[in-house]
Amino acid sequence: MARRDIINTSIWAVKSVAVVIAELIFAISISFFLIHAMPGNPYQIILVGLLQRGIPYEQAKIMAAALAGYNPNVNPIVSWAGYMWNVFHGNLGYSLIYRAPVIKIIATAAPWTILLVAVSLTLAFATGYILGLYAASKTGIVDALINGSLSFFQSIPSYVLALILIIIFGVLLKIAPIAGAYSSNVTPGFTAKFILDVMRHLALPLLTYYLVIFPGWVFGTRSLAISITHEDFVLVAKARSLPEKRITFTYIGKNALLPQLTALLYSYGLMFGSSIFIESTFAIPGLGYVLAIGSGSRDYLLTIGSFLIIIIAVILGNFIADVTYGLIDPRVRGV
Amino acid sequence: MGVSVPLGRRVVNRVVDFLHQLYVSIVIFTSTGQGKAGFGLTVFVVALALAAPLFPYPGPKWSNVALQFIPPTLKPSPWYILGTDYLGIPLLLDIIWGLRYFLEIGVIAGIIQVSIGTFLGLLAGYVGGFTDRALNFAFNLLLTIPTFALWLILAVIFRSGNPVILGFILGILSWAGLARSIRAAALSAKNRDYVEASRLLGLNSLSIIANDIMPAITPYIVMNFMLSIVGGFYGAMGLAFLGLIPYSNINWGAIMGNAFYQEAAIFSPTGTIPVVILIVIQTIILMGFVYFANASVYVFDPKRRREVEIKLASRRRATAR
Amino acid sequence: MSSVVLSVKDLNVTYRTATFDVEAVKNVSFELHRHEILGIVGESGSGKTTVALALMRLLPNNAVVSGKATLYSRDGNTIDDVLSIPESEIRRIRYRWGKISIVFQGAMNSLNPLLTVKDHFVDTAQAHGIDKEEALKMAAELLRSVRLEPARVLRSYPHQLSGGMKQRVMIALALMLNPDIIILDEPTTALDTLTQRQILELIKDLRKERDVGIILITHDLSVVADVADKLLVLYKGYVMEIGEIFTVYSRPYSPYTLMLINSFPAIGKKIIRLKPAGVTAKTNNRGCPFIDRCPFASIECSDADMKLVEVEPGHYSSCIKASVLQQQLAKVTTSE
Amino acid sequence: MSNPSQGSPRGPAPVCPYLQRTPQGYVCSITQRSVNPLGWYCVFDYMNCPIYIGHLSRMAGVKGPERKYGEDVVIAAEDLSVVFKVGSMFSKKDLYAVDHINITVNRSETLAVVGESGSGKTTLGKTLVGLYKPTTGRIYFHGRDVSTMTDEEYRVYRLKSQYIHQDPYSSLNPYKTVYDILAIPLRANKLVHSKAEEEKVIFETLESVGLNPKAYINKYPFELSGGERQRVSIARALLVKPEFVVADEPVTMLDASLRLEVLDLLLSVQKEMNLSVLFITHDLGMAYYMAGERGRAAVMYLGSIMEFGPAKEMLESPLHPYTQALLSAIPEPDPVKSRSKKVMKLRSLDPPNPLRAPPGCKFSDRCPFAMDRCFKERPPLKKVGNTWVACWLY
Repeated sequence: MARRDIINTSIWAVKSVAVVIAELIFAISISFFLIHAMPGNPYQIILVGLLQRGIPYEQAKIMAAALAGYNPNVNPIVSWAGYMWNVFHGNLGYSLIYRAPVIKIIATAAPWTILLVAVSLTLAFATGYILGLYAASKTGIVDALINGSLSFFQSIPSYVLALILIIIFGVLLKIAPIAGAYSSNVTPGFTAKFILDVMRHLALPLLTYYLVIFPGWVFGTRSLAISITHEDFVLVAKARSLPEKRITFTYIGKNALLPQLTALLYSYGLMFGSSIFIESTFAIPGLGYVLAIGSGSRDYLLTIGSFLIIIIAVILGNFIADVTYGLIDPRVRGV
Repeated sequence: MGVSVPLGRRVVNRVVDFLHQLYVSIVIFTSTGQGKAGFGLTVFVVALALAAPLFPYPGPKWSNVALQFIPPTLKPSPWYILGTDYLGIPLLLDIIWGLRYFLEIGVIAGIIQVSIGTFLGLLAGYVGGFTDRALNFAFNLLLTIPTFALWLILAVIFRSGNPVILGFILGILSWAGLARSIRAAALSAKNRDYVEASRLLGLNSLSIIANDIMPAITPYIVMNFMLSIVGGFYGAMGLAFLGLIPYSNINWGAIMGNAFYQEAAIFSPTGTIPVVILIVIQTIILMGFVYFANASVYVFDPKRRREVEIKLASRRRATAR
Repeated sequence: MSSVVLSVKDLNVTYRTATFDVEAVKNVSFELHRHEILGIVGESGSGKTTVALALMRLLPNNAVVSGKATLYSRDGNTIDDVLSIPESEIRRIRYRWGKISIVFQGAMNSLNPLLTVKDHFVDTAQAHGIDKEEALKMAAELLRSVRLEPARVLRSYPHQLSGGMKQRVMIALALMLNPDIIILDEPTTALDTLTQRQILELIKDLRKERDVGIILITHDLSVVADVADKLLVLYKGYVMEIGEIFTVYSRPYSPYTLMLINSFPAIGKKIIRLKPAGVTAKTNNRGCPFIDRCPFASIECSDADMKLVEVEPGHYSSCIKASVLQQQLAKVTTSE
Repeated sequence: MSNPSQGSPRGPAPVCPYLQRTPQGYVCSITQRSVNPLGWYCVFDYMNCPIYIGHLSRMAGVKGPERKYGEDVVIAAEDLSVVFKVGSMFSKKDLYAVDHINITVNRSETLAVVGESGSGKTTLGKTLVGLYKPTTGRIYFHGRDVSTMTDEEYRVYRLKSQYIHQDPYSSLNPYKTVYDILAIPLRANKLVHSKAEEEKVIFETLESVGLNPKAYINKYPFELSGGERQRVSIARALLVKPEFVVADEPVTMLDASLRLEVLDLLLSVQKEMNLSVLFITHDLGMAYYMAGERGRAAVMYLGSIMEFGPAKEMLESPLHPYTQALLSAIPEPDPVKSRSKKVMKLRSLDPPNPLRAPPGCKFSDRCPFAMDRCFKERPPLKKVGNTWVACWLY
């Protein structure tokens, strides 16, 4: 690439990283603010707990600050910086109900959510994209089918959908387990039996996630592909009698892929939003479940810790989608 | 029209004209299948919610443990036509008062969301320059936060099921999406030649925004207002379903949550009936709102309005002959 | 072998929409010879692009096409009716781009923004069974013939090229498989004056160097005047007049052509002011479409059957008052 | 490209004491003519009313508004340039859309500005009506420097100079009927006092542009053809009785047969209201048609004026090589004439990138007569006969 292109691309890369850092700082500040806004002051509760165990006041104060991840009795700026430092070092405070540092609980919970979100999102994105491209060339009944299903799924909250699936598959057909990430009699480990059991348990939650977002992707890709089909370069491609497959994927598809990637940017937020419901309904111990349990039992540090991790995941997701967008569209890189 | 028209007549003209425009809008709404369903359902739901006080409030005096989760019957009185909930209170009353409760949340959230979103979106789109870049960055920043998770945490802080508070929180949290689409619409409208022409003709920014930019963004506002009502339903039911706000039987989420978590009633045939009824009703109502939102876009399109006016005029001429 | 490369007889195209049918093209007939440039002039809505799309078999599926178009290919075999042979046959003989190719208006958006120019050439070549190296060699030679520097242009993306350069890339691409006919639909409209002149010069060189028939479609009579040999004037789907460019300009036999010639504030030429005769057409869409704006219109015009009549050798007009027009025109020019 | 609209540091405006309110409306107590007040000033004669001008200077204690140019120069630009910041965040470059231009437009004259896209002709037009703020140089309206005008004077300047856009499909608000499009500016500038008067003005203006009011006032823009839309946008510009109008390629987007009608309309309106018009086009033939026998034309290239003088001479004996190239490039409807024209063989086909314009004469990299001096030094405008030309050949 010409020297000028390299400069522009690196400027663009630096800009994207800067945006991510700004977003991270913003997210951490929000959670810092939330902790202080909580009615019951977590730091106080931990301090009292330590004092009851007979630890002298001075030492207890320091330990409480370390455990809680923030120190309310210094001026706000120092406390904020301290909190920021702790977060970067993984100290998100101490969970009262689990009696363990928040980061450890989240470390065990996060994989479940990420597994669910990643698998269902990639599946929905891929199938939605392919079906959307295919549907773009068809009219009539396909229109009605897609519009109908889209508004149906748009008007159903994820937990209601979960209930419906539980009733159908769990209660009536009894073919899929309706709760828990794996059955109790199976020992967790990297064995085929365990993996198979986990997959059986995750079937319904995955289906719920998938049905919540799949119609959106089909509809989005289809309307995009239809508008691109009217562009001149598609007509010229047909005029050059390029093979149908090439036109559909490289000409229409590739140009449709770009805006869909930006749509991917904002669907992360939605996904993590519904994780709270789906994981709670199916009792999958993911981030959403931990957040719901935490807020239910007023364990603020755990709640806000998991909330912060969710935002960080969303920010990283956005960054990845932003980078792939730049790699595909030369104009964004400023070439 | 030679002599200047007296004030009275002008007001009457204005009202007649408004009613005519309203009638044209209704015709456009009901021109498509989706539009008919959406408009009909929305009007019915709003009317029912407003008329809720005519029905008895499903308070504790109705609760009767003996009639817990009974299937629909007319036995004790017609109110029990849809059966009862966990406390034995007739489901029909829960539903009607529930409608009012959710609409209250949705409308309050909608008003706040639309006012903040429109104001900031217009400010960013119309003013441009540094303010635009700063505000746009803020919008994208807010969009990275999953609104429902934050709403859940704030609900815990306030720990109350009061619709005004829930509506207020939802409104404050979810205006970023609308602000971004209004900014885009305002930006595209602003660069059109007719806005430049208005500026040349000495029109101040206020009248330019009112006459040239607002018509282009009104469809977004109406659409988002409707979707925020749907959001209100989602959120409030969800909070109750997870048991994070104090139990109140008019919140359908609470009933469903109860049937699912506490009573495991969902597994006994009698328990599933109220849950299924609630699911069906809630789906129909929300689909109504979504159809209404989708159909509302065409109401503001001058082409559609002209087509309908021509059709009405020709029908009027036909009946007149 | 006769020099005719394409003959079109009574081409009719109607677009079926939910509410009503739009008759875009009504019994258009013409012939195109080798090394000849046929200029088709028509305002917006005259159906000129529909004619091009019909010949390229690219009309949307709600278009109903009738009539006959015969292609006499340079390699000997003749396709007796291009409009009716099935799509599979079209693919087999590689009709599109192999026999006939097209360059669309202004070419602003004719290239896929995410592919480089090189990809476009390779795409086209591979679709027609030419391998990559061969394609790149041809591409370089074609780009030089349109006065573009291959090394830089092949590597760049469409948004890095100016309007004029994109137009020339499209012309090179259209020439790639040495088709019998090239259609240029408004090639110069979105370009500014100097670049427009360069493209027209390029089209003239094309006609000399290559054994190809060129159809040049435009709304601007002066673009055709400079380049075309024959002129076909279209108005609301009807052919108003066909003939050699010089005879049509000096002795127009259709009031519409006269008005077109007149509507150019050309330098130092007297403008003949003609007011419409104010005759209104009957409601059904028979008769001459130009009746409401025609200065020489009369009642009979509303029943005219718009058939092409030979008013002079090789010069046809569909105006029933064509002969009358000449005397009246002479009267108008001398009196003023 | 940011759009720095005109902001002017000025104090509050004194009041014209000679405006008297009578039942029929405002009357100028000196000339007894009924006038249409614009806020505190009568719209028509503000700039030329001798009584008012003299009074203003005495009352406001301001040294009388000295007038730079003669009485008949309506608008003038002195060493005017407009620079836009272009490029990504870090590699900002200056784009000289308008590059140190001097131009004057006299009363009821049509000055044609000819140039290709990217020549800066539209930016020049928009700066003269106050849409863009000049980066260097000054604009004079009736001899008064715009940047030192009082708020009221400035408002009258903006109102008395209007602009007709090129694209008929984006110059009218799609959500308003023709009546509203015309009524809103009238009401905003308080040019009418009752609904009846408003309707009378709108009906008259529509008739003056050849549109039958009854048929058009309730129509939306999407129901109008390109030609009708251009007429409505001309009517809108005439509503406020302007003195100076910039017409930016008003007919390029229209079908050939409609062009003459709109051009003739512009010419008749210009005579009727003795407007001064800056007619922007890329077609020298149209420039001559509008400028007329005695009219002047200016040829612009990459922001600078290459040739400026009587349009007729410029067509018959163009001096600057670029004008010659333009002339030979303009397609002629007459096949005989257009094929006899010799074609200028330019050294490079494509216009240079405006950001990297050649150092010396801007046309040097394409000009077949370029001498080495042309590459180093930029030629100033020199008077040759009664045409100004910027070329080292003279």
